[in-house]
Amino acid sequence: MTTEMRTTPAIRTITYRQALNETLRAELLRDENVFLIGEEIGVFEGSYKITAGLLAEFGPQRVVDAPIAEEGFVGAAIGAAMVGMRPVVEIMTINFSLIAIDQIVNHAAKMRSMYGGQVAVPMVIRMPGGGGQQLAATHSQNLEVWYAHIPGLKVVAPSTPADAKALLTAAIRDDDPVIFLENLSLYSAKGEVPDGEQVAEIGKAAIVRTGTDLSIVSYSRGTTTALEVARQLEAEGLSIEVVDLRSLRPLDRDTICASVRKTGHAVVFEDDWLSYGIGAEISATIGEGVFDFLDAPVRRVAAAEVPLPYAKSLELAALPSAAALSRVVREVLNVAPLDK
Amino acid sequence: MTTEMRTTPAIRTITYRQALNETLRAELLRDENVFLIGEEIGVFEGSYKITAGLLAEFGPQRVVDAPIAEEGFVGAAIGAAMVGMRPVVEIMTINFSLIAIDQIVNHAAKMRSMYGGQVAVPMVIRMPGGGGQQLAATHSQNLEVWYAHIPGLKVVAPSTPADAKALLTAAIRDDDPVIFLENLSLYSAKGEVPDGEQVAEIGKAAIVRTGTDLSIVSYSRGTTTALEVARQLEAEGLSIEVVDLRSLRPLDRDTICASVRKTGHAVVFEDDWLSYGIGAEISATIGEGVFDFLDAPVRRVAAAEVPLPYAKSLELAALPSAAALSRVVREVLNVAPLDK
Amino acid sequence: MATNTRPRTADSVEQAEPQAAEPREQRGEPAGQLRSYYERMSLIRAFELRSSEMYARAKIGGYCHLNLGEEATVVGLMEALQARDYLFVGYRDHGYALMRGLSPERVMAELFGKTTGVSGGRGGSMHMYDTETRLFGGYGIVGGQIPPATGVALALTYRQKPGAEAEAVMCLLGDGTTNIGAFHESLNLAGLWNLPIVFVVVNNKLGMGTTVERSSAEPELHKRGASYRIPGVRVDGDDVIAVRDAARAALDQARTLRRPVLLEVMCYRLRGHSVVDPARYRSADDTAVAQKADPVPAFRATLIAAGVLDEAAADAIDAEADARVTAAVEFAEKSPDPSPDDLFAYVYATPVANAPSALPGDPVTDAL
Amino acid sequence: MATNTRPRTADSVEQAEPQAAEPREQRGEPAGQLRSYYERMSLIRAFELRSSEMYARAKIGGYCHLNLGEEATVVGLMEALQARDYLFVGYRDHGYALMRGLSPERVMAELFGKTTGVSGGRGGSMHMYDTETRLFGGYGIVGGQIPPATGVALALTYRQKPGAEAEAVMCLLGDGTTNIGAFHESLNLAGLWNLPIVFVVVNNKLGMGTTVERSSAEPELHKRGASYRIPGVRVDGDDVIAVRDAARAALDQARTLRRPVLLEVMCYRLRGHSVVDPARYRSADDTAVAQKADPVPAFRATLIAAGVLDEAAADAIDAEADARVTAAVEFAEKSPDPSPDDLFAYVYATPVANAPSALPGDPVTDAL
Ligand SMILES: Cc1ncc(C[n+]2csc(CCOP(=O)(O)OP(=O)(O)O)c2C)c(N)n1
Ligand SMILES: Cc1ncc(C[n+]2csc(CCOP(=O)(O)OP(=O)(O)O)c2C)c(N)n1
Ligand SMILES: [Mg+2]
Ligand SMILES: [Mg+2]
Repeated sequence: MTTEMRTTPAIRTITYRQALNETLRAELLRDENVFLIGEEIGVFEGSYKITAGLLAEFGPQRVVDAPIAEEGFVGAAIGAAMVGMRPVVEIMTINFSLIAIDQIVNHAAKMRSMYGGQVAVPMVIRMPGGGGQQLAATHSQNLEVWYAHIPGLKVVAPSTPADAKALLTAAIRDDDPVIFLENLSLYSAKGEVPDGEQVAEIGKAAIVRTGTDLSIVSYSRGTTTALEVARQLEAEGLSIEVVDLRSLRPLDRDTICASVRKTGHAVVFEDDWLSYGIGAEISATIGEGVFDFLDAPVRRVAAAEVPLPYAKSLELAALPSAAALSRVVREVLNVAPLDK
Repeated sequence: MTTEMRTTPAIRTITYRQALNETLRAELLRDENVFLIGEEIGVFEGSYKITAGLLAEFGPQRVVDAPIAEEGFVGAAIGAAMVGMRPVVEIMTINFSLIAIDQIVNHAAKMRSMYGGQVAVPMVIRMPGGGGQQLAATHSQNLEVWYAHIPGLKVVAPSTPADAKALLTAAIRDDDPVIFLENLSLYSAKGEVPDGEQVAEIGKAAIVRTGTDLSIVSYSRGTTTALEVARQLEAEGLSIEVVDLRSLRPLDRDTICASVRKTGHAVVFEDDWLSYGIGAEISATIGEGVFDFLDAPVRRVAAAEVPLPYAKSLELAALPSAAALSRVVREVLNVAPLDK
Repeated sequence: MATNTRPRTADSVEQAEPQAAEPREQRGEPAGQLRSYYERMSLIRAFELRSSEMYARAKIGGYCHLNLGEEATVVGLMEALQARDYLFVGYRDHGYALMRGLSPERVMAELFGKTTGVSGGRGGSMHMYDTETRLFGGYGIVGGQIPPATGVALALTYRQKPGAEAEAVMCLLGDGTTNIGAFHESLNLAGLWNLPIVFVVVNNKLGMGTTVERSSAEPELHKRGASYRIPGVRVDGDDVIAVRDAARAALDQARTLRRPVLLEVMCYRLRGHSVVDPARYRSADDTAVAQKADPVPAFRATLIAAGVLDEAAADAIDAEADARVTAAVEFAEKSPDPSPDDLFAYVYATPVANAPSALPGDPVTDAL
Repeated sequence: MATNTRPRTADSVEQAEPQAAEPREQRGEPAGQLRSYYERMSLIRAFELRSSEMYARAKIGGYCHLNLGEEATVVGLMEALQARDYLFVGYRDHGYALMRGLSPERVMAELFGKTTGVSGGRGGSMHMYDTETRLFGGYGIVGGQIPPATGVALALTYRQKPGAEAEAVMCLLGDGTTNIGAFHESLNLAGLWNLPIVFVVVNNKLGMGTTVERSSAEPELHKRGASYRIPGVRVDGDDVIAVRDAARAALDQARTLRRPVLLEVMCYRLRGHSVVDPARYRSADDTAVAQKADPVPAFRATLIAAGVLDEAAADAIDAEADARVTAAVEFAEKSPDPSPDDLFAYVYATPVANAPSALPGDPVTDAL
């Protein structure tokens, strides 16, 4: 009964969490140089359970519980990568990466260039970010723009389970340090994921919905909201294109510009703080790249510039929402809301 | 012979270094809560001699030599500020601030908001940045955009000795954490500095040269180059306005937009890496704020996106220069160079 | 400068039953004092159990770490700490806030994210701060409190002389936290500069799911003071009196000799790392050991055996604690949510031009 | 995998004077070996003096930190380190690069910023790297080398068994560097995970202008191993043999027992922190002590007194060292500067779409 016909891969609907977990497992199986390291990823099975079951399957050498010493264990992963291991580091959240950032930015990102190409640092640093969980100011940040600014790093931020799988696979197989940004609010999101090996191309954005009136540019959790808003606005007769950046560094300026060249209007939707955030670069890129095709100013919908408060009432006010995005899209297109 | 007439202050031409040194001295004399802390600022008199003579005058309690422990002593300064001291921290260069950045961003910047307004953190963190001294990748960075992105911080970057004085005075007297960005290549630059108390307004940009054809927006060392280029281009009949940001956070969007509204053209000149750099926010701000007045795309002249190499030939190629700025200004104004 | 008042939680109960009426003493301790310690431990226990319940009922959000099992440690440390002293805690801070004299109402209101909360609802469970009682913050970043605590101790050396009346700093941290760089850097500064600070390692034997032996190459954590010539002391954290005495001695040394101390307090975390952690990684044996050591029933039993309390009196104390927590929940429920109008209220202490105040989606400049 | 070859610098000289001809031994050391050590020390001395001169002549830029005064330490450590071992250094790395077997030509060319330099001219003085000799980098950030070095030791445990032939890591750091968090975190990991690594504190008694006593609360730095149950050893860094033997013993322990060691080597920094530092903060007494201890003339005198060398032979060695450095300078001078066309050559190991390659002022998109 076994046939060996080449078929299109089977597709399952799984969570973002499961996509990550399965991908880690597949890569651990595939390449013995891959190992996982981080706080509470083994016995505890991960703060967010991304590594559930992996210690049991692969043992403590492949799934390394580290003490609370982000600088130490991230740096140790760098060293291991220098001799050809392929560590996949979990930093519990992006907020704690500040303690390790000297190792990431002054060391992992620079070694290859600084040492004249003699060494590569094939490692992945996975970490979730994002607010909206009432984790308060120190635990709710979106500092992706910091990493996106740094030559020598690659920075990806998947928005779907399928991309989580394909970009993580690509990141692990890439010979450079890749910052792999997850988002707390995406872990339980479901999506269709093709079985088998899927390797994304780092550095490429995707048009995840086509439209003709306006381009929403977003990434990670924001893309989900952008798609939701685009669908809602369709009912009002607005045709919205959604660009999912996927890779923040390198940034796929061509895809962004091509989209806006077509639609003539752009709104950036981002979870980080407005000033000097990811959206600033997107807006600047559009302003420079397709100046003559732009029918209205590029607007940004971003977080209010405050340390995010714990109280739900304040957190809601501070974070960018679907409602704010709809409103701004209408403003840019100069259309009144349907019901008013 | 002593008269007590109110006179305009005497003006002396001194270096940026001396302006900083004199200001630190004046503030140490004025307020006993002010103290200096950092590596090698006492016995060694500062890596760049900004604190020369101050240990001798004020003693080791006011001028505290710290061990190599940036996280520890920056955090200690935060604690001292919480009880009303006014520490002025020197981090030897911005590159080493990565080790202390958790204390700066997750603690100093957030405490006041997170603790419901019960505490203030009146401290200044002085640090030089900048490339061009062949200090190689780990010692040549301009990471100001990281700090400029953070609510709760104020970030200033004076370009002249007079501003160094007036902004440092303001920063020390401000009740919030202020990141005070110096630049290695400015320390020996000379300029006119008025005697006596000079307190700048944090959050305000300055038009340091007026013009009608194009606005160059810059800060710190970049402003010096911008002024040089503006003067050169005057000979070609081009009237260039120069906006010196002075404060990166808050950002004075109104001054920037007013300038470009008038000139219709803008170029940002910045020392950091292009993608997601300071210029991205400036360009995005202009694109959104004065869209209808813009006659050409906003262009950015920034550093090439590489870990800065040691070799002079490569360093020169990577850093933004007066020549590149002139060329881009001409491109934006669509004028050929005089001699070609 | 605040004078040395006793914590409010203790005061109110003690006034109801004046000390003079007490017949017995234990280990040289007046019975009233022992009872008061039990009252405090009982209050923390009741408060934490209710916090867990309120979290399950979604009245509390975010992360929520409890002091369950650490009550004797919390009470002993806070009894030793004077009102003039400064306190820095981690994120496991509810009990400390209560013992520092903050009312259960204000602590619960903070958990509910209300304006009446300790930090105005902005900090939540991990970030309790109160200037008046010199509770200088709960801290959510592991080790984040250690450098600022050291800095307050530094500032004290500018403003006062050492002596029995001098102020000191107590900085709490967990066992897992001793492995972070900030611990090393700060203890070195404190040792080098002779600062009046006591670093207290609350060794509950686990950092999340990781045992001390799996995280620290020298698991006898008090020995880590040696790298800075800081004396290390270990004490039984289930013994409220022992904790109090060790902390007092350490604080005395800090304030009179300006020598820091590293005090390691051995206790157990009774439940998971935070309210949502079922702690499945913990063996039945380990759980049994922790439960057996549980200081609240143990202390209750000791006091009953010694005749300081009888069952009825102990029950009454527990009921009173419960009632206070019920009142706190009611207070928190009724308190107002912070208004979005105040979103930007505390970003800066000194107002400056152009400070951002845009809400999501607002244009970047007014003058479009 | 490289086999254990002796450093080129030593080889070439020794071949000229075969060992069999040597009549005497010192401390059980063959005279040829002692002479070879002197040759190496002399080479470092000559190289560093010339570096200083070339800096003054603006042939070298940036920061430039010299090993002057540390020659016995450098030679002793590098003699103990096997070719199969990995070496991590700070920014004071010229001597180590030479002793690891890199030619003075390539080291000088790096200082000149030339393509023929050890790191292709991209790293400069602070960032010498050579895959072949397992010199895994000079590091400019204080303490930055310690976590990656620990990580290489971790990787070794994946790939080989402990034993006399196993590989090990040596990680150098300065006395001032022991106060940074990365030191603590990394030593804890090494102790906890039983890693084959030797941490060597080159205690030259100063970090820039700060003495050990003013920076470390426990100034006997080898004692800091105790916090991680790592044995600490102190050795006289002016004694090349003692350094070598201590380092060998430590490396043996690391490779055979998988136990890290903290080795403190006591020496002096003969001049300022870097070539531009006149070290005015240093007292005449201190300077005199350092100069008196200067291991190069001291070793020369010892060898002459012992009859291993005579003045003429010693002068010849020094002249030979000088000649080699002169050749190195000539080589460096003649070597090509890196071409701006190669600016982006090594930013990424795996090419990806849209990687930035714009020069300053280039438009952000091609397709305007
Ligand atoms: C820098 C940093 N890393 C990781 C975390 C996540 N985290 C929160 S608590 C904790 C365990 C701390 O254990 P311990 O110090 O023993 O304190 P305990 O929870 O037992 O009171 C961890 C890893 C954090 N908050 N900050
Ligand atoms: C994180 C960091 N902080 C500060 C510096 C500046 N700095 C360079 S070397 C040095 C002194 C280091 O002293 P030590 O560890 O004793 O080494 P030595 O120079 O004596 O070899 C300092 C403070 C740096 N490079 N990195
Ligand atoms: Mg613990
Ligand atoms: Mg030293």
